[in-house]
Amino acid sequence: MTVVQFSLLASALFSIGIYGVLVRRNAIMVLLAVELMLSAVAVNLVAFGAFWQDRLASGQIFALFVIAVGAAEVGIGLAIVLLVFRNRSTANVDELDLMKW
Amino acid sequence: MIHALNALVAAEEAHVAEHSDGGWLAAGAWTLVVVPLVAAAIIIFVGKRLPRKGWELAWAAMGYVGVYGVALFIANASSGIVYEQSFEIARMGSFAIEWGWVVDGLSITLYTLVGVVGFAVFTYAKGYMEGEIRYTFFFGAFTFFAGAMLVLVSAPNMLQLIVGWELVGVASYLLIGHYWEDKENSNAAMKAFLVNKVADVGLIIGVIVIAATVGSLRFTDVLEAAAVGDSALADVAVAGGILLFIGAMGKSAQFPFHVWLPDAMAGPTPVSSLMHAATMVTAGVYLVGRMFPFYEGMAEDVRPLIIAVGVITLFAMGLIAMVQDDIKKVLAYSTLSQLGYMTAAMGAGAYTAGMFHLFTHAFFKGLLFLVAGSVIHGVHSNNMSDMGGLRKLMPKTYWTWIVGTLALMGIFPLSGFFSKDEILAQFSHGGETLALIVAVGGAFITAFYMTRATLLTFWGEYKGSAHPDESPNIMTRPLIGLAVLSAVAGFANVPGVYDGFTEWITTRGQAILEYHPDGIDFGIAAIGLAVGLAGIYAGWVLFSKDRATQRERDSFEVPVLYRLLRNKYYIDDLYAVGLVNPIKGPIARFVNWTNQAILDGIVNAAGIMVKGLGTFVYGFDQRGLDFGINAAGFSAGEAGETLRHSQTGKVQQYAAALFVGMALLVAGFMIFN
Amino acid sequence: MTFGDWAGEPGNWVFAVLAVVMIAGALRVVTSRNVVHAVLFLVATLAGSAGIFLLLGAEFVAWTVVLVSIGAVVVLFLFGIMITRAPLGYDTALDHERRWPAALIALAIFGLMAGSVLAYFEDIEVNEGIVRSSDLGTSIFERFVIPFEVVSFLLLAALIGGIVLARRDPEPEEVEAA
Amino acid sequence: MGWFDSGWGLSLTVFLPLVGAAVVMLIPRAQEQLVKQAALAFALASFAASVLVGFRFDYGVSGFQLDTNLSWISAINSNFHVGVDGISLPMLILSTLITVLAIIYSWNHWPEPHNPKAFLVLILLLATGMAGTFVALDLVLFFIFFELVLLPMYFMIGIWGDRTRIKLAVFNREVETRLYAAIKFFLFTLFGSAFMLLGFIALNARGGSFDIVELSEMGRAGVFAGSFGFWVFAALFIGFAVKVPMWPFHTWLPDAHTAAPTVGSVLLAAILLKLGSYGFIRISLPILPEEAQNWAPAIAILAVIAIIYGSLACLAQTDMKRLIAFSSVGHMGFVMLGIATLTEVGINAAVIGMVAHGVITGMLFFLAGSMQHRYHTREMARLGGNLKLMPILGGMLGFTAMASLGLPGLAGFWGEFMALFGSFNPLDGLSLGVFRTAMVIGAIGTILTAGYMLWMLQKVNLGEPNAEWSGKEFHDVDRYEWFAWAPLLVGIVAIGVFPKIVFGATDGTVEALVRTAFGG
Amino acid sequence: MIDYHALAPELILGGTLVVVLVLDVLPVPKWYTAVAGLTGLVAAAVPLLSLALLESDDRFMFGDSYVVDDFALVLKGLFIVTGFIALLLSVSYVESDRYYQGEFYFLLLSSVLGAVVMASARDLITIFIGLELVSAPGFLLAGWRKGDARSNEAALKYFVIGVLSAAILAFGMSLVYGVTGEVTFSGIAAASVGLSDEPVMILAVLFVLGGFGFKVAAVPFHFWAPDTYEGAPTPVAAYLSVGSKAAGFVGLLTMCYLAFSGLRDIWGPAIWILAALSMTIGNLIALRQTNVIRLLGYSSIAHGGFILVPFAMAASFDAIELGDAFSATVTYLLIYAFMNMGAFAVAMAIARKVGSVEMDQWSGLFTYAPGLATLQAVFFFSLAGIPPFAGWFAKFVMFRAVLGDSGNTWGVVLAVIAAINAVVAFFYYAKIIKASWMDPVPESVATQDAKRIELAPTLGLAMGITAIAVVAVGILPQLLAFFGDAARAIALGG
Repeated sequence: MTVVQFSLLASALFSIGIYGVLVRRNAIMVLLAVELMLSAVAVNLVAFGAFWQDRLASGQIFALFVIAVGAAEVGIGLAIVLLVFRNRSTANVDELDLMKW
Repeated sequence: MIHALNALVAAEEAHVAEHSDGGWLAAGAWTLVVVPLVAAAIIIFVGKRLPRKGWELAWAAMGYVGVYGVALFIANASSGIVYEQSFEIARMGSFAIEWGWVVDGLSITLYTLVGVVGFAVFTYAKGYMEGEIRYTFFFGAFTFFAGAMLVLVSAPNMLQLIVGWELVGVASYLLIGHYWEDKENSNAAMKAFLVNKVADVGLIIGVIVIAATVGSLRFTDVLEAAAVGDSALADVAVAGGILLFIGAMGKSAQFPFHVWLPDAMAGPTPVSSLMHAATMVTAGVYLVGRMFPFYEGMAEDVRPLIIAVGVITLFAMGLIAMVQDDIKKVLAYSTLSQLGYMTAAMGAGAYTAGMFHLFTHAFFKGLLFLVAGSVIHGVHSNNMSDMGGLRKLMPKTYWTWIVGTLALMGIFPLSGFFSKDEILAQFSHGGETLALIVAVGGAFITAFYMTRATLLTFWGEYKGSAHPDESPNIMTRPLIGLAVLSAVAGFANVPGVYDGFTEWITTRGQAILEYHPDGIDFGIAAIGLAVGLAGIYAGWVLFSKDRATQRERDSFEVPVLYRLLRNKYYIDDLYAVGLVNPIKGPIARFVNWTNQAILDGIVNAAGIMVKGLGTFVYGFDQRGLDFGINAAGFSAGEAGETLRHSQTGKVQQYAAALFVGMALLVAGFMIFN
Repeated sequence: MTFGDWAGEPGNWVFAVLAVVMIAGALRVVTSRNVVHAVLFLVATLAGSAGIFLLLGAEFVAWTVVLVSIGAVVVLFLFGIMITRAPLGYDTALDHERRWPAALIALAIFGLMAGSVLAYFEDIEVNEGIVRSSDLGTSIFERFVIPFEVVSFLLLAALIGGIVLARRDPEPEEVEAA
Repeated sequence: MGWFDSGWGLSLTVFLPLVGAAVVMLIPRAQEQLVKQAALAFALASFAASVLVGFRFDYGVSGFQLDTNLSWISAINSNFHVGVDGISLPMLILSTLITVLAIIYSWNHWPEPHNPKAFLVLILLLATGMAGTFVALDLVLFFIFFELVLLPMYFMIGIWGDRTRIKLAVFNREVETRLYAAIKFFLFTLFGSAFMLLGFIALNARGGSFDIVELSEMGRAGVFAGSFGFWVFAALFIGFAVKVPMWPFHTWLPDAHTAAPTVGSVLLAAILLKLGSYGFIRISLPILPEEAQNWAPAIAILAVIAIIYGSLACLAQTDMKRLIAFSSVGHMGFVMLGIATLTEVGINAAVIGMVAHGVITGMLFFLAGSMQHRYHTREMARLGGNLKLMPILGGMLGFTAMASLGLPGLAGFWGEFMALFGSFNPLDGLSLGVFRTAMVIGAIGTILTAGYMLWMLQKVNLGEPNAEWSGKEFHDVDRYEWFAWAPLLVGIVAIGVFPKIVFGATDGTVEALVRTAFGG
Repeated sequence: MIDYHALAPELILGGTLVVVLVLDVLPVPKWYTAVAGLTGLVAAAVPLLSLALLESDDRFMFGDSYVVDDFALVLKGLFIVTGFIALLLSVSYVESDRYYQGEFYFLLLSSVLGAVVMASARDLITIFIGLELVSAPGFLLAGWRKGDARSNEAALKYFVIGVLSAAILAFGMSLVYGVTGEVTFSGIAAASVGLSDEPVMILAVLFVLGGFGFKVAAVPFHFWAPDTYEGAPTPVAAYLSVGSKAAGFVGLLTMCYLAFSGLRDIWGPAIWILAALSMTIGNLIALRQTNVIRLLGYSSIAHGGFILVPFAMAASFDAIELGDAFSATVTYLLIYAFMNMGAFAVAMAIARKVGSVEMDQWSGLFTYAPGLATLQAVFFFSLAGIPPFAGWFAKFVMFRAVLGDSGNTWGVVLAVIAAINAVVAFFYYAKIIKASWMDPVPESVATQDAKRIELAPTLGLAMGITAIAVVAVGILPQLLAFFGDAARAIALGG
């Protein structure tokens, strides 16, 4: 196993996440894509951690924190989506254009 | 010329050494300047509360100047005097700016002239100005006028000269424009000021050129440098000389700067009188006289120019005087012509003759103007076509006029004869044949137009509507006084007989290197007298018959020449059309336009550009890819709202921009690093 | 390193399978026209990543992913979908019309990342880690105690804030001007 | 008086108005009389302090006096270093004097919308900025004071300024004059001072100090020579040239002067413009002497263009204030010409020109303001015959106009004459051709100056009054106006007759400046 | 052994969070929570002082991953002051119970806590988590006006862009970790020497930069800012534009100077570009704004650009110049914090009076509320950098730092761009001032009513504190320059 293959996998996941963020209209779908990106980061971190044989396991710990942060973000995101939905009856991000010039 | 005159230097130096230092009288001569100026200030501020509305103060001040001048004259008549005192009013390193007064033959002559003629004029003015508007202010300004002239005359340095020079100008502006309710009068005042100002530029630059080269503003230093042949000064001598002379041309109204003087008749007549006699127009001649050793030595190359200007002026202006209807204008052009004599004389190296003519001219021209004023006072018109027959109605006025006229014509034994003759003799001696011929012709013209004016004014039938009467004593007495002086002043300098004036006027800090005739050149004198008489005869022939209208009376009329003369050779029009109007009109407007439209336009356009850029960037910022794609013309569907909603969301645009920015940065760095 | 070397290592085959599953899942997550399906594909991808972690010897992380991401986050997503009444069936309007620019951007970034990573790491081997859970604990509580505490505040804040925002207020509040 | 000489004197002069502003702010708006009295008291105190500075000043010494140097911003090595020398002293006294006069004049001349409290606070702030600029010997301090004057003036123009609408070139819309003028004034000056600041910082980067005295010594030693110096001079040039203003950076001036309320115009013309030319003398010349010599011909050319351009533009004006404003462009051209000669005579001329222009143009704006106050118009076409309706006011106008056109014997003459004098013999090494041509053109400019001034007088003062004023009562110069104007009128005569009032202070300093900076 | 003195501010803030939550559920008046929060902030500032005054040594903890030095203390002070003022603003804003006061304060304080942690964080994990704690409550607070669709929208936009940048940042950090094998900054610095030509390092550094760039709203990562500020409750906008932004700068500063000290060739030019873009685009767009809050949003983008300027030339700086750049940035941040908080405060106050943040509604403010108009002028001119208000000094040190000692051409170019931008910026600040000082009162504003509306004392206090700070620092910049100077040591010691 080479470190680069994990990193390439992470890059692919991350890029797919980017695509998802850019094309999805539904806010929840956007969140899904973000989740993909974060998991890509986690893959990277763990792979690098293994690569460096880090005694402090910084990579894994970082990955754990990223996962935790991801969870928190999803919680926050869904709350906001709900809020928007309650007021606007839609969860589509492209319909947010109250503040345009 | 310098070499020719070097021989005279020794003798002249001995002469210079004789003079006295003047004592307390010279040391106190500063009061000559200060008294009129202070009096003027007092009159302007509180004159109205004085019993005679300020006139008394003005009169007293002029009296003081006159008495003081005469006293200086008498006290030093025998020995001559050179006294100079300066006080520093500013200093820049080694370069001092000073204020002071000079008392020598030249300046005392002018003090006396200003004082005596001024005193007469001020006395007269009391009667003349009675009941006129701004009476008090008039005397304030008038006193200031005289004071300013005295500042000029008393100047031991060129800067003070400039100060007096311009103050005279502004005083004349105030006086000429005295009746400023009429636009014509204020125009005349402006014209006087501006024409002078143009010439002053020459003076100022000339002074700068000379003073900066010599390192001092004092006349004595400059003349000293000129005398020892300072090489730096020699380099700029001609330029400096011409520039100074341009200044002199302005004040002394030499062609082509003469245009202001006839218009200056817009002022009250006493003003004209003083202006033409002792103050203002004499300043130019005075300056050339003051700088005479310079013109005679280092800057001698300027002399032909001076002669030429003088000669042109004396002849051309005399011609115009022949066709004037306004009596004051006749006198005005006559003054121009006489100033031409003086200038030409200076140019020809005849310092004494020129100054002597200035001296005599002051009396009879002052007189003539006062007489004209007296006439105008009675007739309420300036035009000779409204006069005639006043000989009987105003006898004192008439007889004094005759004295003045004959003096002006140069009829023996009146003063004009001697001074004019001396100039002619100097031309003759100096080999200035052309100048001599023109000057003689000028004498004929002078006699002619004065005869014309005399006949039209005092002879024949009265044609006006007012009821003229002899003027009050307060006006006629000064006339008589001046008439006496005009009659006898010529005897102050009769070559070979009595050369007191020569002695006097050449008593200076610097030697005056000129030729002094040993006696009267009778040949020249005879020609002069004959020409004068011929002029009188010609005038008599043409104008003795009382004609009804002006046109008929000008029966010598030669159509083209007449129109040319009536229009003053179109010089005024030329200035107006060629210079003043374009500058005031299109050029000024163009400059203003460049300011408003171009410079401001650039500024405003920059503002608009920034704002426009703001709009554009904001549009791109807010609509991101859509905006970019639409702007680039790739838009597939209908532009507008629908596109915005369906194609991409705002948040995603933000995100896209974020990633695009990221990607570009990264790629850029990878490529360029 | 030749393909043979690579193929000779069993872990690589495991990796290959997991990678294919993950990428396929991820692609379906972002392209699926059915929201519920998209969430399920996310589960697949996350599970794949757990597999990768196991492969790398990061057991604790792997099970955390299963518990937290798959167990909690995905459920949250499903709740969210249901509450916002997202269309449960196929929905063609799920995406924007402009996919190609997005794909281009994603591809470009992938290219940059892949290229630079390849250029640097080339074919350096990576081995199964030696980290045990107890090591993790020690490390967290000795070295990374501050982020740990901070994350707890983060979760608390997310919880409290989420509740406030998501709860339905008794009556519509007055809209106050800025 | 030791305490006074060791910095307190200058500090009092500079900061008393600031204290005054604070005090005035605390007085309730309703107590108008008290507000005015307090403002006047502080302005007078500041003026008194500056006069005392003048008495304590040793005119035989060329260095900085009554100075102090306290740590201010040690992080950037910038100090509260103030002091006066012969160049700054006249400007300092002039600025405090004009402030006092402005407040006196304001006593009963309130532009709309009234509010004396705010107005006086602004004047006092302005006073601090002006006085401070003239005593600052630290670049940062200088910059602060230099900028400090912007805000009050901005508000003064913007709030109390002219409300007529003008159409803007290029912009396709109309806007109130005051708004356009205020922002234009500010943006121009800010633009200039931003570059000036860059220049200051560059000097500090190279010289390691913000102290003008130290930097001057380094400048003489050639520390800032070469292209570095060129660019720094360019940056400073933009800053100062905008403020002077030199052609073609002058376009803010006519608008600002015209739109400002009377007192604002007076302060602008009398003091604010001088900050720029003072900056040249105080900073650009001594610190960058070599570059000053390289730039001098360009400055001279621009100065001469300004003289002619300003005068010609004057001839096309119909608005009296705007005419006076444009005349400032020309007059400051003479000041800059004097500076460009880099000679003792020229720089002396510049300083006296600054003082004289301050006194004269200040007075002209006072008069124009008072006329507007009475006639409610500035259109010269409508104003004719003023001398008849108000002889004293008209007389003063005539007098001041004469002073403005450079009549010898009055203050305006010296600046013009000596500047021309200086440019005949500029510093050795400067192009004689350029400077002598400049001298001739400048001298011709004086004719145009006389032309438009007389023309203005003719239109405004002379002739019969316009029919529209018949039957209207015009009160001639009132008490407050007398108080406010008399010092200026006296000053015009005094400086004109006895220029040593100014030269006596400046000469030694200028001589030292020229000698040390240019060896001339 | 944990150094409790060094951690005291964090501990006190954490305690305060708990107290606020507890008070919120107890049956006591809601304003108790605010008082508790304010008290907690003040209390947290006390150990800062004691640390600064009593202890001269820097404290390194947790394997150098958490450091309390002068830099950290100064920045912590900044965050606490910002939090204090934001809280003051909030008190008057969230008066009604509907606003969930307790929770609001809790979130605000936790964000402050995150920022305080960031100031000391010296490893990737801590700084990432700290940044998330700063951001996450921000997402929530932005949507706090639940009934207002704009507020919802602001929250959603902020959130989406926020998590994206978090992902980018995390990915960048993962690459850094991958290349160096270290998470502490000192370790990364040691391991990354000579790697500045590696594409992967470029990618990593720029991703990290991008992540923080979002936080500081640098162009092109700025898009969320104006929308969010406009929609979010104003105190939140104020906090986001200052506290959260400053946190981003702290991250950027420490990462760049400490972790990437050997990679200046990468981040220096990148920041040059970001700075130039942010200044120019922020200012240009701000020109077109009519909504004051939105305008402040763009203006804060431009200020972000100005703050970045001193970094930009880091690649060519020597140690002393680096120190100058560092202290310039910190000084700018400190001054910016006061003036921008003040500007938001005064905007809130005026909005309370006239009921709008549209510029034309503010017209004629001077005639009926001269005090507010004066304060407004003070803050906005300070933002424009006009002496004697503090803003000038911020710009001054910025210019000074970028020009450096040598006057590098690119530095001069950037300085000129900054100078022109400073002029452009004045235009839009002046536009607001013009409206409220020079324009007539619009008919829609009832001045009598406006006069009668009382402002909350807390709002007054906030304006007072900031105004005094802005004027005092403007006249005696040394007051703040001292702190900036103190912070420079970090760049020198590295």
